[in-house]
Amino acid sequence: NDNHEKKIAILVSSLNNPWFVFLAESAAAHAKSLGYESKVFDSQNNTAIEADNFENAIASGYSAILLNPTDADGSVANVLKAKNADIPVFCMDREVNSNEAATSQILSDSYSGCVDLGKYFVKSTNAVGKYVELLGIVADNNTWARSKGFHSVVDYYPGLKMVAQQTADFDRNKGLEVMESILQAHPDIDAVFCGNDAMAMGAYQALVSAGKADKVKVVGFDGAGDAIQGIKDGKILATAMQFPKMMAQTAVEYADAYFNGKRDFPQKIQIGVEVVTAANIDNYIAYGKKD
Amino acid sequence: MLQASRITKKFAGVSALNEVSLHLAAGKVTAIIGENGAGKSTLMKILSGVYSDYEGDLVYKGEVIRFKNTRDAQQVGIAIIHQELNLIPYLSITENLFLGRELKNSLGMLDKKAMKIRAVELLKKLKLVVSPDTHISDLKVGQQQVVEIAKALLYDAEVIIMDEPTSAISENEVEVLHGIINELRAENKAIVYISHKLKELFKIADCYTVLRDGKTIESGEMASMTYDSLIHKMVGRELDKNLNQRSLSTAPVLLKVNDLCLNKILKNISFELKAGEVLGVFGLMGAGRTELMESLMGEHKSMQGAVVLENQEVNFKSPGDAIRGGIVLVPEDRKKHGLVLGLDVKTNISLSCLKLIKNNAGFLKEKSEIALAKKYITSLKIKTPSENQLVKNLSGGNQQKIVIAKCMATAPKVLMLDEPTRGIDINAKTEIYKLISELAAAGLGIIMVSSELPEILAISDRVLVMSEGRVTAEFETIHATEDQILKAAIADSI
Amino acid sequence: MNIATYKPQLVKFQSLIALILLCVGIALMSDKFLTVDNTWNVMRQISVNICISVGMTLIVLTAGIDLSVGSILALCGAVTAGLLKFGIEMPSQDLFIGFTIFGAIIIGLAVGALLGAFNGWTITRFKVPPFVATLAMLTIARGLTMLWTKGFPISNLGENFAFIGTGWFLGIPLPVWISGMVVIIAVIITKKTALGRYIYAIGGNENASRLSGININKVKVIVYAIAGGLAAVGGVMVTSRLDSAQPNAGISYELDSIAAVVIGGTSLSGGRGSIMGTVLGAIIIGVLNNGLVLLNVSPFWQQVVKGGVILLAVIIDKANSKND
Amino acid sequence: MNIATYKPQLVKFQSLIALILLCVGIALMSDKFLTVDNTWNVMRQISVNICISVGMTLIVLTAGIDLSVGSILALCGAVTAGLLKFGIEMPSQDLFIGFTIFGAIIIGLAVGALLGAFNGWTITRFKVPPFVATLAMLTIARGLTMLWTKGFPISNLGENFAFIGTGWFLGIPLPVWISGMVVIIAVIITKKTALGRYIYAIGGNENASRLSGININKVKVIVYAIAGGLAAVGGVMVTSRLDSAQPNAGISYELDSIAAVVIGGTSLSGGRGSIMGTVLGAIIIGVLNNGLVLLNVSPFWQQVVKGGVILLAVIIDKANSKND
Ligand SMILES: Nc1ncnc2c1ncn2[C@@H]1O[C@H](COP(=O)(O)OP(=O)(O)OP(=O)(O)O)[C@@H](O)[C@H]1O
Ligand SMILES: Nc1ncnc2c1ncn2[C@@H]1O[C@H](COP(=O)(O)OP(=O)(O)OP(=O)(O)O)[C@@H](O)[C@H]1O
Ligand SMILES: O[C@@H]1[C@H](O)[C@H](O)CO[C@H]1O
Ligand SMILES: [Mg+2]
Ligand SMILES: [Mg+2]
Repeated sequence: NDNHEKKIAILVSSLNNPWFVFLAESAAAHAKSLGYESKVFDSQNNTAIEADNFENAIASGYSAILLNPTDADGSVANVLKAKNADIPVFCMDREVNSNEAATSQILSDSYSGCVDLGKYFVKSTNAVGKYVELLGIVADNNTWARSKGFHSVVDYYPGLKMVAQQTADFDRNKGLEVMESILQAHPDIDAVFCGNDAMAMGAYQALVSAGKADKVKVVGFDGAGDAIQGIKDGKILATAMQFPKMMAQTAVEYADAYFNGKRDFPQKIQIGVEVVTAANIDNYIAYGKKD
Repeated sequence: MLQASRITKKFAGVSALNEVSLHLAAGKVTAIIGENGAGKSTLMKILSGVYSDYEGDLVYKGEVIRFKNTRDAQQVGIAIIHQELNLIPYLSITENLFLGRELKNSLGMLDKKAMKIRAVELLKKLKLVVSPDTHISDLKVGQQQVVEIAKALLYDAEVIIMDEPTSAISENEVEVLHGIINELRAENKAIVYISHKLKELFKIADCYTVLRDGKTIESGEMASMTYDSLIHKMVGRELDKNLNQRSLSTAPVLLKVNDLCLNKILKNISFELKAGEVLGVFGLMGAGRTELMESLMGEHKSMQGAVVLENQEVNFKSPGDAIRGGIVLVPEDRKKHGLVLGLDVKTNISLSCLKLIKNNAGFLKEKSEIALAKKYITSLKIKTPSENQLVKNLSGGNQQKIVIAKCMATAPKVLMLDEPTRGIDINAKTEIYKLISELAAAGLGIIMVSSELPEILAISDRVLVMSEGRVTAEFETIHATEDQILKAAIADSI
Repeated sequence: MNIATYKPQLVKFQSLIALILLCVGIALMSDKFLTVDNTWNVMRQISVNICISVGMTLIVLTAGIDLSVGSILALCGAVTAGLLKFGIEMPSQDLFIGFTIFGAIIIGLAVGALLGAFNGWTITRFKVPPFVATLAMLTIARGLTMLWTKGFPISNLGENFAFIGTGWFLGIPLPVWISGMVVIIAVIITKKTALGRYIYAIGGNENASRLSGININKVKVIVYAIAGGLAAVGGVMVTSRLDSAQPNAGISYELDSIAAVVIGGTSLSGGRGSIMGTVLGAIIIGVLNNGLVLLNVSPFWQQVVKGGVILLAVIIDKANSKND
Repeated sequence: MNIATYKPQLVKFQSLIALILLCVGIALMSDKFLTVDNTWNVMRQISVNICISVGMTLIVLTAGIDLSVGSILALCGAVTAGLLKFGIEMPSQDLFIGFTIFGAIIIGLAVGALLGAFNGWTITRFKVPPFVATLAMLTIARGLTMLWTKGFPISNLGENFAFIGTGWFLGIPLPVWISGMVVIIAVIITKKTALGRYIYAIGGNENASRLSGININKVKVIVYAIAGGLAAVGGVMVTSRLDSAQPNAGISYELDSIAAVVIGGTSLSGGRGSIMGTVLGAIIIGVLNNGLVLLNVSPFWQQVVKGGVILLAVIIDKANSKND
């Protein structure tokens, strides 16, 4: 076994978000357990920096790239660069819009996850009430995948009225501040849908300050530790669990298989996103299922 | 050639000019005379297009004109040497000379060669021996002033205004400048000459106009004037010229400097200063006087030698140390080193002695501060609308007085003044001399650097002459002659 | 003469005009704006920026700048949260040190002041331009935050700690008390103490200040340390409000805070400006953020409108102060 | 006098020392660093920053600053990409205008220059401090980018367009050609033209420059327009390289570019500095980023090390130039 001669590059879109830190660490840990040296590259949410990272990774002789792309379209050119250098690329969590570029893509299906979340939202609100949506970074694909998945269900119910749609940049502090201001304009809302758990936690805190925490249902996305705890404590209504660890491990295993000669990988596999609520919370921990 | 009639100019709260009229004739040098703050510079700024909002008319070659900006004035042939240096510190001499009127080649690119050639010519004419590639920031103030003069001479202007062109230069350069003015006069240019060195005026001016408090007092032929009548018109009363007589024989030595060296600039300087004594330090430009003052202030870490103050060796590491130790300096360049121009009068005066106006809790007492400021405004006759006026709005001479006030407020034992009367009117000068004498009489030791020999002779008890970083002679003033001093000041004589 | 005397008051008045126009505009469009609740809301939201911007004002008055405030905020928040939650464990020594809320905060603030002082030290000792020195610190402190938190938030810090950011006292939110105190102290420093005088003097003319006997280096180190400490205060407040120290807290806060300083009329070249101006600047930005959400302006348009209003506010300000 | 004359050369020499030390250090630790491939790699990576930083240098020389370059880059990239891909449709007029690559780029650059000129206009006409004017533009241009792209990237712009960012010519990557040309033109402007002279003069002493008859406002508007245009050039290059216009492109590029300017020895207070210094500064930053990756430094430590090295580079620089 000559694993120690192969190095794996792990490129994540951003390390300024614990979710991606977890994804990267899971990949690095699994690579290590299989005997590979690996290195994490931070693309800082910037496709151009991702391009630099690709070049640098290629130049420094990495044998495979595990990619969490900054952008579905923008990253295609980067992936192709690796392909041309005969380096396999395995996408994690987010996809690139090309069927020829990456060797395989192991994806989290934000859209269908939010469809499920939307259904649960409708059920638990009995399809009536006013709600607020907090969007993530507006230039991020996931922001819109989630928003659209959610609305693809919820918009069928005229009883559910969205009174405000604002961005809080996937950030807990902005979630808090934006929610505080929204509550001034709409003190009588019934629910909040947030594009990730950080914003959900921030929104929840705004509701606490306003004394409305028990009247307003908060829904997030990610399965972050704070949200899992929040569901246990009855603070958060629901979140959508993604499985970063599973995606990362699968990607590492694919790379391992690639090194061992395998070439026929599924172009895409979707790792399901599961709705987590008080009813099934005991099956989950932060960013995954209880073993 | 150029006529100003009934010009009125107001600044926020101050009326700088009030129906002032002025007539400039071709082939004549017109002196504008007046105390600090009389409005001389303001009038010149109007003539040269700096200020375009004023009342009254300018008539140039028979036509009423109003310049929108300095470029307009330049284009019709009015050049000005501003009182305050207006040079770009990080550009070279050549670059400054041609600023805004660069020579270009056929490609529209700068013709650096041609410009350099002209610059060399001009510098030669003005006897400034530095490379035209030297950055302005590397020049001494005096040299910068020569560059300003060169700038005004670069193009054939019809009217050339010189607002205190000699305030920072030494006798030799003044001679050169006067030579050039004589040439210009011969070429039938109209020249305005402003200076507080009245002797110069008698030498070079044909006509005069006296301003006082923003009003025209009188105009006439210089030949018909005497020194005293001029001063009388300027000040509006007789000058009090009595200087205190002091006797120093018994006074203790206050400051003793032994073998002070600084890099290659100062070489083994030793001297003593007694309490109550005024020590004049004379030298030509670049003799090292400024460096000596700065070294005593703790500004130069690489200084060597011993400084003994009141029988105790002191080792000042910073001006703060020096001030606490009782030595204070009125620096040569008030704008750069003396004042915080954007702050008001009272703040500048109290800056070095805030501990005097603190209450027990450590807070500054506004009342004490105002009182302090008022005290000096009165005693130094500082012309300012109030202690709250920003220093940058004061006339140059009054700014200088603020620096002196700041230094005095620290109650020093040794007061050093580097060219303290630069740009100061005759009246204020006399006041400052008086002040120096009073301070000396009160037991202070005073070191006064000056490039004006008469001034040195008038008020110092002893004269130290420096040349190329060395002390070349020391005289009791009463035994000194101008000749001896000058001889010692010239480098080659060592 | 009168005008000269009354100038300081006039200047404040001008920023006020912009603020009042803004408030009137928003109030006309939303009846939720001018309510007591919303006022406290805005005040609470800007209290972090006010703390940071007060420190920034002092620095800018000396003609410096501090880009590291956001990172220092994050690091100090994380340090406080980490000490509070986990204490310090040294398994090799079999040692565990727990921290009270007070202790954890004090250490957080000390770290902030220290990093600030370090900024001041590199700037004065090695003559590194403040922009570069604090840019380096921006990166360093963010890296340290990541290392300390390992990239994950430190949450659930307990109700008592959360009280700092969420509690009320005498009908006023605690963060408003804190930022209010900071402002009062800073106003006193700038107006009534020698330190304040020196800050203005250094910014106005550093050479003249040194010759006047001011210890420039000392003043600068103090000022940068104060700014670091105030960023840490902001860090503690944010952490407490969110009940969580976020490793990415404070990103780009330096821009918000410099904006508050400059909108408030303090000149970036130093020597001119005031704490109260900065407070007005911060309020203008806070009101704007709040108003845009209240009016449910779409996120895309929000940025365009926000930029436009800031520009207008400053233009109004300038137009009114043209006379001097 | 000799010292004065030789100063400019010395200054460049100092930044070079820092760069050489850095390169030697990295080369000792990684044999991949000093390869031809990696050199082009680094050069291509910094070419966008070089374009932006050249414009920034001109602005900083006038004692201004431009925070909006990153947003302008994003907007102009998006405008070019949008025109190229979709043209302009006006359904109401039954009108469709298609664009060639050349046409789309020209309009992209024009938009950049125009927004830059707008910056210059607010700064000169209304005396808005550059920091605020361009901060407002930072927000406005980002908002406009969002509105134009609706928040989505514009991708697949065709091979010919992609060639600009990815192609080679005479063995040198095209972006390096482009940034090289920009640098050469800028050096000529600063050294050989009256405009360049005025830029230095204004930054050195604005008042004296006005008294010398220089039309300050005109020069400033031109300079800000150039900077906007160069940001647009960067936008076109990034867009072409990624074959996609990203709505969030260029975020925080202003910091990188000001860092290059200042590390390169240009004073933020204006009047002193050089284009070549900035190029050195950009190379130092680029080499650092590249080296940290080659040396396998972990991302969190990278930030700490990066900050530390930048600080050191500037300290070395200052230590060597202390004599003047
Ligand atoms: N920008 C300004 N704002 C307010 N007041 C001003 C301004 N410029 C000049 N003044 C005032 O106008 C008056 C005339 O000043 P000016 O500079 O013309 O005097 P001056 O005769 O040149 O004096 P000096 O001999 O000291 O140079 C003074 O009282 C001065 O304080
Ligand atoms: N920054 C500098 N670098 C090199 N030499 C300098 C520098 N500053 C001053 N010198 C030299 O030091 C000497 C003394 O200068 P200094 O300014 O002390 O002269 P001064 O007697 O005060 O003349 P001035 O009338 O110009 O003030 C001169 O020979 C000058 O050239
Ligand atoms: O899943 C991740 C996280 O939810 C993050 O908060 C935003 O980007 C997504 O890809
Ligand atoms: Mg004058
Ligand atoms: Mg001197």
